[in-house]
Amino acid sequence: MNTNGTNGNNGNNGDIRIGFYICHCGHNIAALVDCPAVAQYADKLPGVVVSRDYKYMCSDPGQELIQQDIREHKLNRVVVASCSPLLHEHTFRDAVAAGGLNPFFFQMVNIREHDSWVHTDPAEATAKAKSLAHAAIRRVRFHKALEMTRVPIHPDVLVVGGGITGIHAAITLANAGKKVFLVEREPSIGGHMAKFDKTFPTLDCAACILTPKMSAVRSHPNITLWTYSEVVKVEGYVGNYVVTVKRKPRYVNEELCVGCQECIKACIFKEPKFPDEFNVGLSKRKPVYIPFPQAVPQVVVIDPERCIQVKTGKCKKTCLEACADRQAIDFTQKEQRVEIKVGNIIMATGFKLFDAKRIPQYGYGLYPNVVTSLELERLVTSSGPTGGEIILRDGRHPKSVGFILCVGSRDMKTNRWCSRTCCMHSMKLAQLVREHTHADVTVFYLDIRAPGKGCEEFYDKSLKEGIQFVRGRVAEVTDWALAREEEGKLVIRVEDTLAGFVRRIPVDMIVLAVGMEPQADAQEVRRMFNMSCGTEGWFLEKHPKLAPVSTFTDGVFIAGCCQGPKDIPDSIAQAGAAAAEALALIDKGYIEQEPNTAFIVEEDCSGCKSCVPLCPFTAITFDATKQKAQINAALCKGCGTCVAACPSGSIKQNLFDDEEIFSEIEGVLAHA
Amino acid sequence: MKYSYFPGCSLKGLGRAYEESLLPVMKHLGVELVELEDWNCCGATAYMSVDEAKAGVLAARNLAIAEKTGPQDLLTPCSACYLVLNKTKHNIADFPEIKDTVHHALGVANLTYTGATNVRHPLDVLVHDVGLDVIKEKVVRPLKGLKVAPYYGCQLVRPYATFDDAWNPTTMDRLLATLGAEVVHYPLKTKCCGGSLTGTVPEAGLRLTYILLKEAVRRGADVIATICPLCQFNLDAYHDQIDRHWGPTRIATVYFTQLMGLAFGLSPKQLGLKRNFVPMKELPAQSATV
Amino acid sequence: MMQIKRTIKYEADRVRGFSKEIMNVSGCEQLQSCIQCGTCSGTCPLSIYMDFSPRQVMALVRADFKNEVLTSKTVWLCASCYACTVECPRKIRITDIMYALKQRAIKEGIYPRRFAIPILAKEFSEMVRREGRITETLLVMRLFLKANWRAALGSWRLGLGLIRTGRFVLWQERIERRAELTAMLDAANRGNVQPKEAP
Amino acid sequence: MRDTHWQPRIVAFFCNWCTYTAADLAGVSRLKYAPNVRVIRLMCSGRVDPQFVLDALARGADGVLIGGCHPGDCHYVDGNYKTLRRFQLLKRLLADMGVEQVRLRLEWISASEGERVKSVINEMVEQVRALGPLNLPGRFADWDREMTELEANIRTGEEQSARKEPEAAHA
Repeated sequence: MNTNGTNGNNGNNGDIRIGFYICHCGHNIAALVDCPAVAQYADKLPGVVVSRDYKYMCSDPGQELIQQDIREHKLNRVVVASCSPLLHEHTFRDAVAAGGLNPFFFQMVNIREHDSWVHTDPAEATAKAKSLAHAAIRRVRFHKALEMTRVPIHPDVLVVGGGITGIHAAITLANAGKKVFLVEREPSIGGHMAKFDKTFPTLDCAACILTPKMSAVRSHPNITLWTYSEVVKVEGYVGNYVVTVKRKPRYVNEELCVGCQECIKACIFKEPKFPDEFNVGLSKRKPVYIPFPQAVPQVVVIDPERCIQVKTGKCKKTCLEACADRQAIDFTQKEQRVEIKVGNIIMATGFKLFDAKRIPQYGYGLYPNVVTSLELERLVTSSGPTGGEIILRDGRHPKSVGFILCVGSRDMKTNRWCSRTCCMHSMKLAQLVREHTHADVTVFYLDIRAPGKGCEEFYDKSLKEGIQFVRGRVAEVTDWALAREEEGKLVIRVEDTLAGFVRRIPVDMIVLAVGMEPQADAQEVRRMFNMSCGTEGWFLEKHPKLAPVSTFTDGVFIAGCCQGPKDIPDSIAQAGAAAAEALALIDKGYIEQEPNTAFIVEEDCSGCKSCVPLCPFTAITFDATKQKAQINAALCKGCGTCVAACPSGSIKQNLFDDEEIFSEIEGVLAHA
Repeated sequence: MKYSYFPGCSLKGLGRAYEESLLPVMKHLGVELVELEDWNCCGATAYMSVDEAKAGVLAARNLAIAEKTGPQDLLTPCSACYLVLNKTKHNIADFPEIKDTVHHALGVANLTYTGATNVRHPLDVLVHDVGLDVIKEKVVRPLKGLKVAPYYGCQLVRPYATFDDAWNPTTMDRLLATLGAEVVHYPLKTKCCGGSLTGTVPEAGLRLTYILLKEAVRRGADVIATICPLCQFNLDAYHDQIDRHWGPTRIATVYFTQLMGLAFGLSPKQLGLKRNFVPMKELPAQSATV
Repeated sequence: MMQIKRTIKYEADRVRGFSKEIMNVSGCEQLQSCIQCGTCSGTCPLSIYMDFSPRQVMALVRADFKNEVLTSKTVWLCASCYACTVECPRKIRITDIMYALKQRAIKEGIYPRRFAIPILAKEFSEMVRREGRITETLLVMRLFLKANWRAALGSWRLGLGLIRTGRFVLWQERIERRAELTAMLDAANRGNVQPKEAP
Repeated sequence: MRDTHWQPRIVAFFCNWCTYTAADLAGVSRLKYAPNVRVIRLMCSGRVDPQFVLDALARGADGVLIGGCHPGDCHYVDGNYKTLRRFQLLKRLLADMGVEQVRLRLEWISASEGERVKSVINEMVEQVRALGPLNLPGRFADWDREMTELEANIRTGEEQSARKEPEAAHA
């Protein structure tokens, strides 16, 4: 508590001296709210000593104004009417503290998001600003000097998702000496990037840049890697989370398996029979398999849905024989649940690709030579199912290929958003197709979006390599010919909007640039981690500009495509940002929390116990000897439910006490 | 089972074979149809081109008469009528100015509209209310070996139908399979037949008809099954001109109700099959089974 | 000599407020969000005969080029198959916009002359107004007389076929309460802003 | 500033995590809605003491809107369920007092539903406007007056009956 001179007179019984400031926010507020009029109105309210309007209160001179007034006018309360407290409350609290006053002798009035931006009539908006200001001026009188509570932070970090984003975040933290748990749902880390051949706009090999990072995860002493595992429960609170991870049985002891793959050869299924997930079904695998050659960990996995031993217990177990004395295969493995303690969590759960079957007119699933961009990616890759040869389903090489963009993007009937990467991704694939097959390539686009570094240049390169660009959203793909050159081909019908007529373009292969969607279980996941999702289902950042990797829950960060579609460089940048945010908290050692906890006025407590079961955090206990309830401030999260419920009014809440709220109610109704 | 029945002008004129087959088939399945008294033209696409408000009034008169007739759903076999009546229902619900005009005009004739009547197509009713299992029981002459291209046209599935997909509907496919027919993969099933343009701008309209016929033939169909009187007329009546322009594409186009009648063992005469320009070939199994 | 034509448009060629008027028609509001992707033209079975593609019509309406739109054949070639409406990624009811434009063209009497489609629309609505029902064969005969009597001669084979199959109807279908219907349509006239009959 | 014609005044209690954030989003999205609502921020809708609602109405509010997270989404696990329970009781209490149903409204609005903030506020303002002023302070005054009159009547009655027959005096 700051007690210097008269400013230290913080009690209610003393002389209340309020400074009121209204911010123009440039034109954002002043265009609709008559700021000088509000300042004049406030000036006449009881307790107000200074009342001013100013262009930008959050600027240095604005903050300086407050501090100067605190000193000169001996203010002991400050009210600022400006934007949302969720944006700048801490800014002004700091300013008040710098002026020598306890930062909680401050109240903020939201007249931008809740007033000037949402109304149209200047008189009404000004009236609303006055009444909100009036409420704050009444309320601030009851404010008390408080201190931020400090919660120590557990130094370990959990990273959820082992794609390039999660990998980068984990390595960054581990390199800084922090212990990291990296949890991945699939049997290997690598995510979508591991399936790519090359990356735009540099055309460097995806595997060459990703694989070393994957190995680094495996070998880093500070990283505990759990693949084939999922988070199933998150408990605890900021800085001290208790997370339960489900480890699915892979029927192989990860410590013992050396990845020799003898068991795969020995499996009683002589031929691979089941669709291979990594090659998006373009090749087959056995029940015992390694996801892909560079998989990390280099450990086989047994598919319980396909393995005869797991399903029926009646197999010759030739795999066991092949493994011999290493004894890595273990059919007795059961699902495990492991509990870990971490201080921070980074969510890097990625995205899901749009299901092209949802747009039936493009014929995916109907015409075999209509493929998705990811399928083509596997065909182009030298390690892919065709060894890098781009072939049609009948083995022929395509002479003409069409790329349809915005499949499941920018479409109100499926997904409204732009998936951001498909233009560049398609151009990259188009160039590779040209290079591999010399086929005619036509790209059908709505708008080419190439704003990234080196991307416009890449577009230019595509044009120079003879790739045709037709601006128009393809209406349909058909297999009926109306002209001789269309016989036996897939025909694209589209309006060439730049040429101004409808065209029919026959091709051998069609590539659908499918967009990105939130993961199917995004809603369950965000509930588990106490986050929010935007309307479209992506995880919601705390602020779109100022806090892009933070969430509304302290210590939980988001990075990569789980927050919205983005390319590899942006995902990695966010991974680094999230890691840095976590590091900042860890190295500080504590999180500051709003001192909005509840406490009990013992002499008023009747010992009725009605509050005890209400607390979801078990912060309230009953002291049998005193016959009074007690609140553990460290556990209290400040929701105030018990305050509202106490029949004797003996529970109070800092920052949101009854008298503060009542005075606010009175205030908002005092002015029309 | 009971429905109100709005035949529409076509079923009394060019499309009379549709009514001639629909009525006995419905009767055979125990479905009672009550024809609206003094129904008027729905307005079709033509009236909507002239005056939206009056087009709404025209359709709403029928809907009001249907409400007076009874609480049952209103059955209309013509796609244009189906679209216009449903569109009018939507417009009255969505747009106050249309609602006001319609109520005002109905008031002149002491009619009221509350929006209570559902407008349904026989295809929807047969498959979803009567049920394929019931229909299957009635099949005495399965259409074995008959390759049918299911053709839905535009206005039944677009944009108001809720009972099937707008791009790839399958209701008729399932119905035809139940009758024992072989359903040909016919991705043109919701393409436009040309509508009234076959008469007004034949070079444009008939080309669309031609593509439909040509592809049905190419895909090995023996017959095209349709659900709309205008589609049937376009696909059936212009073979002369189409053949002259683009080459021969002889294939018969019949109403799905005619195929149902045949499978139920009703006589072809009773089903209006003689009204086709291009007659349907004899059923392969027909002589064998009976 | 080579014929050349100037196609530049000046501000004076625009009829300010036209786009607003069309977007104010029930169901046409979404036109604002058109991104000119061409799905409508690509899906349209008749766009290949149009002087402006449906996408261009959307652009012209939005930019207030009223005369260009209303004199174009595009709106009249629309067969109301609703493919564009169902497929539009911005949920624009293109078919309804076409109707709004047709109504406007008839109201202002500036549709293309001797073009069969608007004539059909007018003949159709007059027969409905008079009789309450349509008799297709009679309607088509009237249309041929007004639009293109030569075509009628060319269709004699079709007519014979209809007679042979018993589909050639020469008696007019009509409803009983014709006066009631006319009164209702007149009421709609008074109740709303109504177009004067086209010349 | 006060207009000659009456404008409804609605006090809103929004939880910090969902509905208040949604209202911020409505602002950032520049959605336009009726200016008749005054928002008071609380950490959780579970903090809404029934007394807050009664106090707001007693001080002249024409309606009260409570906004919280969707069930299952509460930042404090289940605070909003407790709100729901209190809301049900309050509704009954207000009904007994003759306060119309629509004057008290509970809405679950998540942080992403800025559009919903707009539609709920607009709808509620229109409903309350249609009802007219609640004027609970005025009604209190009326009730007070009635009570005073009643008491006076009883007193005079008692005095009169005390003079006549003591047992027939109760109101």
